[in-house]
Amino acid sequence: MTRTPPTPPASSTTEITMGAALNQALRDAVAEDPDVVVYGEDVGPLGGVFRVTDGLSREFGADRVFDSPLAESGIIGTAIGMAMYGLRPVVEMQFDAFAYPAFEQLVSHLAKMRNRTRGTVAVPVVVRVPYGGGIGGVEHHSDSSEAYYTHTPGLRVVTPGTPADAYSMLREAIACDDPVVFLEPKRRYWSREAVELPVRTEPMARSVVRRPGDDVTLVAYGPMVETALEAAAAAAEEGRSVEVVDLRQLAPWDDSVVTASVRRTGRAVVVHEASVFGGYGAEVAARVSERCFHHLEAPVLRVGGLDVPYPPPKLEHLHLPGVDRILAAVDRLQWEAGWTSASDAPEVGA
Amino acid sequence: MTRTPPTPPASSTTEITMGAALNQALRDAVAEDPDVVVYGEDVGPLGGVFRVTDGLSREFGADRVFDSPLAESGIIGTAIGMAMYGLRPVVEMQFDAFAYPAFEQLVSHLAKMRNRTRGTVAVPVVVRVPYGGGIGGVEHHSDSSEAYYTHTPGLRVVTPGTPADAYSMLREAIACDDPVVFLEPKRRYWSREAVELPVRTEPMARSVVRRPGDDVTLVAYGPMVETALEAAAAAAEEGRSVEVVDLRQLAPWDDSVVTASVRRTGRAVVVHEASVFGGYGAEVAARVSERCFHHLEAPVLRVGGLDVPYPPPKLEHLHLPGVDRILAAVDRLQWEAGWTSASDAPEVGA
Amino acid sequence: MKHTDERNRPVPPLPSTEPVRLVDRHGLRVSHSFFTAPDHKRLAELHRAMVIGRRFNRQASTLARQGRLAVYPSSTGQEAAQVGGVLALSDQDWLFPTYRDSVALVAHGVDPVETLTLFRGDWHAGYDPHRHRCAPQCTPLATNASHAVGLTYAARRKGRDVAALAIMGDGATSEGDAHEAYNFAAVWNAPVVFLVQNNHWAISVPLRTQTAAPTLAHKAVGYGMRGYHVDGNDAAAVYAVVAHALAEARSGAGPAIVEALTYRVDPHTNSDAPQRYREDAEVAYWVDRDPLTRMEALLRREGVLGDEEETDRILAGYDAEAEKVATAVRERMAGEDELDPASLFSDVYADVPPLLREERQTLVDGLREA
Amino acid sequence: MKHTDERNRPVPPLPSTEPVRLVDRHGLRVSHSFFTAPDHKRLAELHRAMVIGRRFNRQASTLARQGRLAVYPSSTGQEAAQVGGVLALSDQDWLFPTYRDSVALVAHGVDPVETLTLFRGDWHAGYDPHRHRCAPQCTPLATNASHAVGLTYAARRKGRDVAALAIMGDGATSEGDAHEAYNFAAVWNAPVVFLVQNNHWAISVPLRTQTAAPTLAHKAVGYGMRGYHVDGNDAAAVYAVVAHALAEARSGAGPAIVEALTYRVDPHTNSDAPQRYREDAEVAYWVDRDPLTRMEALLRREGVLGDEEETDRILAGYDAEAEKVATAVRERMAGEDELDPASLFSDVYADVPPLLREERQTLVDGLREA
Ligand SMILES: Cc1ncc(C[n+]2csc(CCOP(=O)(O)OP(=O)(O)O)c2C)c(N)n1
Ligand SMILES: Cc1ncc(C[n+]2csc(CCOP(=O)(O)OP(=O)(O)O)c2C)c(N)n1
Ligand SMILES: [Mg+2]
Ligand SMILES: [Mg+2]
Repeated sequence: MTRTPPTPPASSTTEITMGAALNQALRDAVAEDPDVVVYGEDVGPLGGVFRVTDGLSREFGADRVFDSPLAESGIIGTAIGMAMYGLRPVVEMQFDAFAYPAFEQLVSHLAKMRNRTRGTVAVPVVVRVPYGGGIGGVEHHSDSSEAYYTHTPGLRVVTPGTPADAYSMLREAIACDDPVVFLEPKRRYWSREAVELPVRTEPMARSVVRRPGDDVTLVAYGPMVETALEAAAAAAEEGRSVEVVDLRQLAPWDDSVVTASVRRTGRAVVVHEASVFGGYGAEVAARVSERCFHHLEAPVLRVGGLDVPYPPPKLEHLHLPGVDRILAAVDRLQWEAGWTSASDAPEVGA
Repeated sequence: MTRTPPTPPASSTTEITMGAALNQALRDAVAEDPDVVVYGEDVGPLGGVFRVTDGLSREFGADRVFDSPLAESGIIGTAIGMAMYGLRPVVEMQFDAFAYPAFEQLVSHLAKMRNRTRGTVAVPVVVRVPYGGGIGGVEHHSDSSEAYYTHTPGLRVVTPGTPADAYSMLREAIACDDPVVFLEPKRRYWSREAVELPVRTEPMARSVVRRPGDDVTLVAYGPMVETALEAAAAAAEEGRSVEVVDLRQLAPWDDSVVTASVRRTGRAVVVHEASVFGGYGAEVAARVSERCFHHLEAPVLRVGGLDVPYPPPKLEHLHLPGVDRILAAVDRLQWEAGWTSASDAPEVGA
Repeated sequence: MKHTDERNRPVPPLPSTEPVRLVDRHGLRVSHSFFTAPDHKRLAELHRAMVIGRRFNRQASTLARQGRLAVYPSSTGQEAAQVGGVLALSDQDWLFPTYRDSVALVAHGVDPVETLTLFRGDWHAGYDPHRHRCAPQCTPLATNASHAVGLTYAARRKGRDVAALAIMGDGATSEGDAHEAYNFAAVWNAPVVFLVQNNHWAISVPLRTQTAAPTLAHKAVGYGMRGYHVDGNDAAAVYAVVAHALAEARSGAGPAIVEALTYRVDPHTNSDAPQRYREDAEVAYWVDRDPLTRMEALLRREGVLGDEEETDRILAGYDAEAEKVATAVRERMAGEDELDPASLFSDVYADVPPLLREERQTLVDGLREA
Repeated sequence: MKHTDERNRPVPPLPSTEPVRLVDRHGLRVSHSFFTAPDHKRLAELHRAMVIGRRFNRQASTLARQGRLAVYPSSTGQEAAQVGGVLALSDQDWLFPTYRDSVALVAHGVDPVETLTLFRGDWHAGYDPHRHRCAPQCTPLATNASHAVGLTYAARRKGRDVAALAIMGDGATSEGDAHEAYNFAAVWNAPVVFLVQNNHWAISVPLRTQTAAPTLAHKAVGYGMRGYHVDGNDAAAVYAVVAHALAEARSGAGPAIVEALTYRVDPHTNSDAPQRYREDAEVAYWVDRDPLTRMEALLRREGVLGDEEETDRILAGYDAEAEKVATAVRERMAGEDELDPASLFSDVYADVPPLLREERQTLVDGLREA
């Protein structure tokens, strides 16, 4: 449904940040499809509090990129109405906890409109949500809310882990006829990659192996992809071959890449920032445990946030999974014989 | 913190419905503690759309039990304020999808107030939420939203499966200093049990074995407890001994009863109405798979709703897990040797 | 240089606390300083649609009592508000109804049976929203209002002259979503008329528990919108006010709230128990102000439809039409629609993802075995 | 017999579009038909609190620039609105502030260092809300407003005469939660004054994108509330209006919205880039209307603090006090507080459930190893 011919690619051979990749994706989408509009709180002249929409309102005018009243439910609700009449709104929730006021519109309308109308009304809305912590934000600025959305059939929930994916997946999300909750790992806005834009990576529905390995599968997404890769590199030094899978599209999830990997490695650790209890990792662990049962050498472990409200900045390092905790979990994967059930240890904070 | 002496028990030796048990629990709580107030939409003269508050406003006056404006976020928000000044509000969300407008107040305030204030401000609010399907309700009237709440640290999430528990757990919830999301399995409002009120069952934080068995553990809660018991009875006729555990408090979850059971039986099926993907069952399955790893004879299976928006009344029977689907899952628990990974079958809708 | 504290926003005219009324309960015309009743042809159309609507409400309520609908929220007594609002729409305009607005849907041209699909439990929305320029009936209160704002915004961007009528109840005005939609509409100058059917009850909750506002139309002031307070049992008045508000909105004067003062004569739905919360006398008071009675009296007194004989004939024709609608509904509701279980999975996403393909297979296999 | 359509709700008086002003920007008194400025003692107190507030804002902004606070949302330019509102509270009343309202907190008696705990990142709320009758600083916009309504409701049930001041910004009035809180307050006749600090910007979003209302005070009309529109840089006017609204609310006349027209002179927070969205001239316009300058001019002109010498002495005393506050903040911020990792788990629930005990153990063990 991208109806106009692509504009000449804005080429860039230097390193680019994830924020800049997202910005370019929006710029290209707005330029190519007159039905794309970008709006939300502070996305106009300010360019968003993370500058992801920097320069867009100047370039395309307030007709295409604009600030709206400060009301998240109204933002999602109006976006639904726009989509019903053929626009492709890309809206921003400033921080993920500030998407909660829109929860009813997201769950009861955005997710269900196509289904309720037997497919006659599509609502191709992209909801950009900067999510996760690690930026020293005060309370309510660092939630990881993916589990709320991934349990909601009808929403496509995706999250990029690299600048190239950020560009490609955002373009794909905007072109997609489903509503997409596009989770942007805010602490990675400044992560860099050498990539020439426009770039088209694997379709977002597919998980990808970011680093091949033989001994254990690390399953990560969004902000944790980088951390998982660091952990894999550190493990390699200790002689352990760690495969890292980047999930990319969390829902609906195609588990084939992960299950194939785990059937090969026999071990898996799932990593995310969100609190472990009831987190997205539970789905991954449950599904992998079931589908790879006879291949597992050890229980699937989860490494994630503590089961407490997101801590204040000075304590967030204790909450967020880092390389150490991932490696500790890998170490617990029963590499030696002699494991007994008595040693059942909690998997959190490991 | 129940400060007044108990009123003479309203005794009843006949069978009582879950709805009546809840009603009596509210009546006794309001009678005993002057700080308890009950409010929400239609809970006054009408007695709630399910009649759970029947007669209360007449008996105690509009001072204690009353209708409020139609605004769920306002209801939770005012309840938080009341609790900050020493009341114990018990509020009703008319149907669970209608709690979504209050999501921000629930997640960003109710769940976190104690934590934000280092324990100086407790908010003992009980949020009654009739949840689940099976009553032929049109769209938005049959959601199972427990996964949204159980992934939110700070909320205590409980759900009774029997009339006795409904009474006891609601009393305990109201007396509890934590905010409690009290999920009422609406299709079970009319389920009966012979019980004399007031009754005090096990503390709500503990899961209980509803039916002992040796071969497999069925993990259920709320509306599915009854269904799981029916399935266990049917399995018994086929010579299979099924243990049924009723979780009761879903968060924070004490997994000791379930893990002890599964370590003994070696097999487990988790049952709930909510969509399987990212549902609460994922947490149970992931945790049990991890903690009982070396005791498992078969993968932990999940039986739950389809991963689609809740279907219209005429199709809801296809969505909701019934005895057949539970038994089919039990049958898939690799009772014979010769299972191979190639037979990995999807666990949903089994 | 203009600065931030120099405001140039006008205070919108205050709605009068006296509702706009053009026809009184005896069918006598009431003169109004601004609004005039529509012409004879329109009056006849309004009446016809109300007669059909009333009969439809009765038929659907019967079906609900018989268990052939899962539920039915009747709008008996509110026909003028619904019909008056909907007939004021132009061809290209959109309607955003609630669960209460079956009569509005039928007047808008939706197949009566399709308006009942939701309540029968066959599917969520029974009609194609695009074909009828009509959003699905909305249950989560007030959430349809911002959809209307967004839709008209999109239409304007595409150069189409589309206005919208978003309906909500008195209770729904308490929801945050009503506020946000009003505000977006006003800031965006969206051509949306918010028709608030104030039927005095939100299930069992009376208006006084809902608001302390002078009228619900006064809510418009805080958004810089125009608000109109109208006798909702006077179809002529509702029509005139909504048509005016739509014309203004379309011309760029911005959105408006129209509060139509009416009454829900029937229970909230068939499973409600109104005797628990309201008195018969109150219902009687309103039945006495019935929208159909008064319109028929006007038509007869003024010979709008012709002489007495002609009038009788035409009115009998309306009744017959209404009866036909009822019969058709009854008959087409008699059988059971074939519902394909596999269809559960078709429209969750634009395509059917692997997870759902697996589930569909399992379900279909399971059903085949059984 | 009364029926449902007979409304007896009065239309509340409309706020004037001219803000209430008692002292102009040159420090000259302006006469008002209704409101009078507080007495000399109060004027002095207001000024003193503003001087301390201004210095505090400056100090905190410096700390933020130095990276010793994670973030600081300065309220320079808004001191009159905050101080005027808070000093109008009685001893038993509660304050419900936002992240913007550190100056209000300090004026309310909260330890300045404790108001900064949130921004320093040590913990979420730095003070005991019960001790100070002051809710935690609220970040999710407009969500504190309904808390205020509930709290006063509870206090009334317990027979205590407690009113509340709930503060929010102009942007926050667009949120559904503002609407719901206003409405609950009006229906419950709650003694709450909603102080809207209209500083003309919500981060980068100007007021005109936020609302089309004549003034934000006009929002009150739709709830049947009183609304007041006041010069928010005139501490005397803010004090007089809020005190009046609180007294009325306390006496049973219901809640009110007070819109204080002011300006955020500093960036939204230290990480904002206001040059992207507003002009220096606009800032200059408002600096010219500074709340402290005008109050000092008044105090001097009228000899409120005594003769010139005495005035100089007292004003120098205020400055010295402010300097002491700043120094104390600086010094107490210099070290690092000992933060106990185990405390992460203590106040999630009333007790520490098994799951959290396990996690705590793992965390503590892990830290010991490291
Ligand atoms: C967000 C939300 N909360 C609660 C409900 C349950 N509910 C359905 S209708 C209704 C009353 C609505 O009253 P009103 O808006 O006056 O419309 P009416 O039914 O009178 O037409 C309620 C509370 C709902 N549908 N949506
Ligand atoms: C629900 C919610 N949405 C978005 C935000 C992000 N945010 C923080 S402050 C702010 C602007 C608020 O403006 P206003 O209410 O005018 O207060 P001011 O900052 O000007 O004092 C925004 C959008 C938030 N805190 N809460
Ligand atoms: Mg109503
Ligand atoms: Mg502001």
